[in-house]
Amino acid sequence: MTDILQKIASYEPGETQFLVLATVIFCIGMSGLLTRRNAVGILMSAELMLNSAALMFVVFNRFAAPSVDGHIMAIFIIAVAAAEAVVGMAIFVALFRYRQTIDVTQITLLRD
Amino acid sequence: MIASALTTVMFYTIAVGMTVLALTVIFTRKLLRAAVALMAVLMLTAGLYILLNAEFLAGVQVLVYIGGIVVLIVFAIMLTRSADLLEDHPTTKRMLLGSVVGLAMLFASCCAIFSPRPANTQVLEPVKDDVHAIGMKLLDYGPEGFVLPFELISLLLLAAAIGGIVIARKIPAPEQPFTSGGDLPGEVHFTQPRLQREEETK
Amino acid sequence: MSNVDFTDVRLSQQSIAGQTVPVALVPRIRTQNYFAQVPSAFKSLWKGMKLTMWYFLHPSTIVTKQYPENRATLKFPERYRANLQLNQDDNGYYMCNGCKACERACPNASIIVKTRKGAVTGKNELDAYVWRMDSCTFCNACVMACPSDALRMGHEFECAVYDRRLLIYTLNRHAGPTGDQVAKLDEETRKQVVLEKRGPYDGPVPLAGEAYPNIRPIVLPGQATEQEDKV
Amino acid sequence: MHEIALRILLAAGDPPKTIAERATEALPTDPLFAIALIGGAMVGVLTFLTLLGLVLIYAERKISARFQCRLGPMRVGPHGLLQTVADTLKLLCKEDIVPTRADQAMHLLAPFLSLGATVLVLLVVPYSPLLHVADMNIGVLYVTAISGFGVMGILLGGWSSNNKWALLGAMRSGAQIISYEISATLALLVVVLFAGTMSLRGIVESQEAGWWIWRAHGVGIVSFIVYLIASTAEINRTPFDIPEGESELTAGFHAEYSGLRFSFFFLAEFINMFVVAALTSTLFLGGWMPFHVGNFTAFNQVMDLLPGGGWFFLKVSGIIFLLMWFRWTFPRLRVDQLMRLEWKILLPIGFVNLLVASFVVLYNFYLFPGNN
Repeated sequence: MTDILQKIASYEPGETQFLVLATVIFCIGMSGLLTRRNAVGILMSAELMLNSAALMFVVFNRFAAPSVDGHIMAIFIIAVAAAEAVVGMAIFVALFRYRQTIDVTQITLLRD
Repeated sequence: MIASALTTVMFYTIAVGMTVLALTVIFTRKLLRAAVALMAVLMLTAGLYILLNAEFLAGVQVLVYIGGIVVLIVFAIMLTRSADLLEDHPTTKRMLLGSVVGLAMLFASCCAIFSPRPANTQVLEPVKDDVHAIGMKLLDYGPEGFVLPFELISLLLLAAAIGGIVIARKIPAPEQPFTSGGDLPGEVHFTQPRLQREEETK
Repeated sequence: MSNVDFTDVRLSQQSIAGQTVPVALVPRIRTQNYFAQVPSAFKSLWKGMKLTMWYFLHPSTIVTKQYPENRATLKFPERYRANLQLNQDDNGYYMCNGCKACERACPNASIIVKTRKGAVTGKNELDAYVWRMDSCTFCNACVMACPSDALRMGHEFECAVYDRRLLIYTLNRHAGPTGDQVAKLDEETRKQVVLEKRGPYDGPVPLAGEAYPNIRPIVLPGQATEQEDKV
Repeated sequence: MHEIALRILLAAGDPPKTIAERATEALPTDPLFAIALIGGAMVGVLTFLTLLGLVLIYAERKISARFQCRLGPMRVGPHGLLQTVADTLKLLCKEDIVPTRADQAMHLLAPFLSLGATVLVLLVVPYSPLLHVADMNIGVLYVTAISGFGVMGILLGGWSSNNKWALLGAMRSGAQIISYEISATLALLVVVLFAGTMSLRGIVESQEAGWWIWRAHGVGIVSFIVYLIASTAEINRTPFDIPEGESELTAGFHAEYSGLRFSFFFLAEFINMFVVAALTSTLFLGGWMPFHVGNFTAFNQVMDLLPGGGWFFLKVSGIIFLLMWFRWTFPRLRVDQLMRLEWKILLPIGFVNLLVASFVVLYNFYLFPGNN
């Protein structure tokens, strides 16, 4: 029992593991940003990326700096994400009212 | 020892769950499910914050992200009727572009993460009473303080709220003359079914 | 309605769809001062809460009846309508003379009054008073229409049965002339009056189904003649 | 087994500690005991939840009956005591229907989200000095966050039912909960400002000299009233039951739910009422602190005769009765009235109140300021 626990404890995640996880989430969000067609889907992918960026700040704060600066940056990121979601939602609703779709491939207002 | 074993188990469980759910967010064709998966990802992130001794941040994460942003996204999905239909498949070009860029970014970042760097010799103790520390930092106007960004963020939020209201506000329709349900001669054209209308014009 | 300004009602002309019509302008609703509305809101809320609390603290206001237990002491309001009943006079004669005013007054044809020529009096008299409780709405129109006070709404409410067809009643227990008609006769002829017994309803019923004792199934148009013979 | 039970009993005599603290202490030396503590706490909370649901539903039916000059349930058991049990059994035996073309997974998930959010809040409520499952240094934030999380259950339940009424109810509910959360949080912040901590235990202990509702010259009363109104709206109770108003939307977001899943929503609604009452009494009425007046020692000693748990129970019952009193007195608001009340009345009052409260804290302008 103790052996197993010791073995598990020896794999305790450090800076690298947390950073890799945050990077993976960031890249998933980035590819979602490029593949999604629905504007709300794109917004959700952007939220994923913002979230992983905030996670990275907290990780650096925990493992590299003896203060709470990282936490504060994460709070700012969350606030920016909230502002972004508000404006995004407003734009999508207005767009939907105007064009009856929020598929980004259909919206070519500025093209010609 | 037991504590660190617990941390390990929890971290890897959360990591696997987060990755799977994040993939669900970008690949599912039902947008509402994507929103639920996003909610779960954010919840698991809050769990990670607790593992990283950032309880206050975990609370803020759940409060703002799940209680506010995800609910807003769900509202956006429902108001734009995106939930009623399946989203179209992305074209192969987009799919390819997305995965290539994503994988390239992952590769580059991993290179950066695993590149040799000065070893972190000092063992940092997690900050005790982070609520107090964050509060002091946010309102500190010394060189270490964040009072200016804090005020700017509040301005940004105010601007976003007002902007959201202005953009999404229902523009009142131009004053329309009294309609009588199609009985007047001028309106017949618009009230009849399309096929009938076309016959008439012939 | 105290916050509606009725002094401000005005009529005006408005053209709608090419026609000029008079339009009454909606009276303006006086809104309270923003700061004054808060205490006044609390005042009115407290008024309502005081009232409900009064009821909460006074168990004597409870109107619920514990029905099967209180059957012995059950009291009904005077105007409660549970079932239709025929009035009898002091000698036991029904006061109904078969004028069919109730049948005509009934909005959904729940009353069928069968009459016959009286053997002794030679006048119309009640044969069977059939009341369909299943379609009755207890509107009281029959009671109001009756010229001779022969009907009343009774308080016997325990009428539940397992079959809808059992809800058709013959209200009179005997057929015969009314007390008034009998009183006009002389001593000798009065002895000849026979009050024929009437049991529970056994005529045709409006629903098909299994046969019940005393109840015949519905009479379909094709079989009508056959059934008529038996009656 | 006996040993573990004995240790739990012995531990009760220690200086007050939460169950989570005890488990953390025991973890390195005695993992079994820690696991037993956590498991016991979980089973205890679930049992408490069920019992609470039964009691609250019975109380609601009886009290509403008295307000409306009725008797309420009288048949099953003496004075209808077993009526709720019978209803629960009936609900459990009912068929669980998922409408055709509903989103199956979401439809199944929604009630769990709704109930889960409620249960998670029950974990941090300090019931008495000895009985407290877990204390967090972000207690108030945690409570607000988790109760905001419950709105997702309602939104998903309403949408996934594939029913127009349910969707309308869910959207109304979402708008209502998000709006009123702001006022509720502002009112809570006033107490956080007074107590200087977000931990619920810390807030209770800070009220030793007097409860916050009356120690701060009216500020406490205003925020108490604002919190009560806003949280009544947040748990969708009449007069704010627009999301499920049965005369307009049949049953709102849970119109398509039946059997066990319906009972989850129903239970969550009633437990939410308890949660609101418990938080109100913890933050404004001193939690398990007895009623003390400054330095009147004799009076305070009389008040100490009732143990902490008893005081908590009394306060919670009082608030729950108040909520039921509201429910059976006031008519339902219209949607526009609801939004007007929040954005034009409660929110400005909340902001001004917070401002005044900060001055009170700045100049230490309390009644009985000695102990702080």
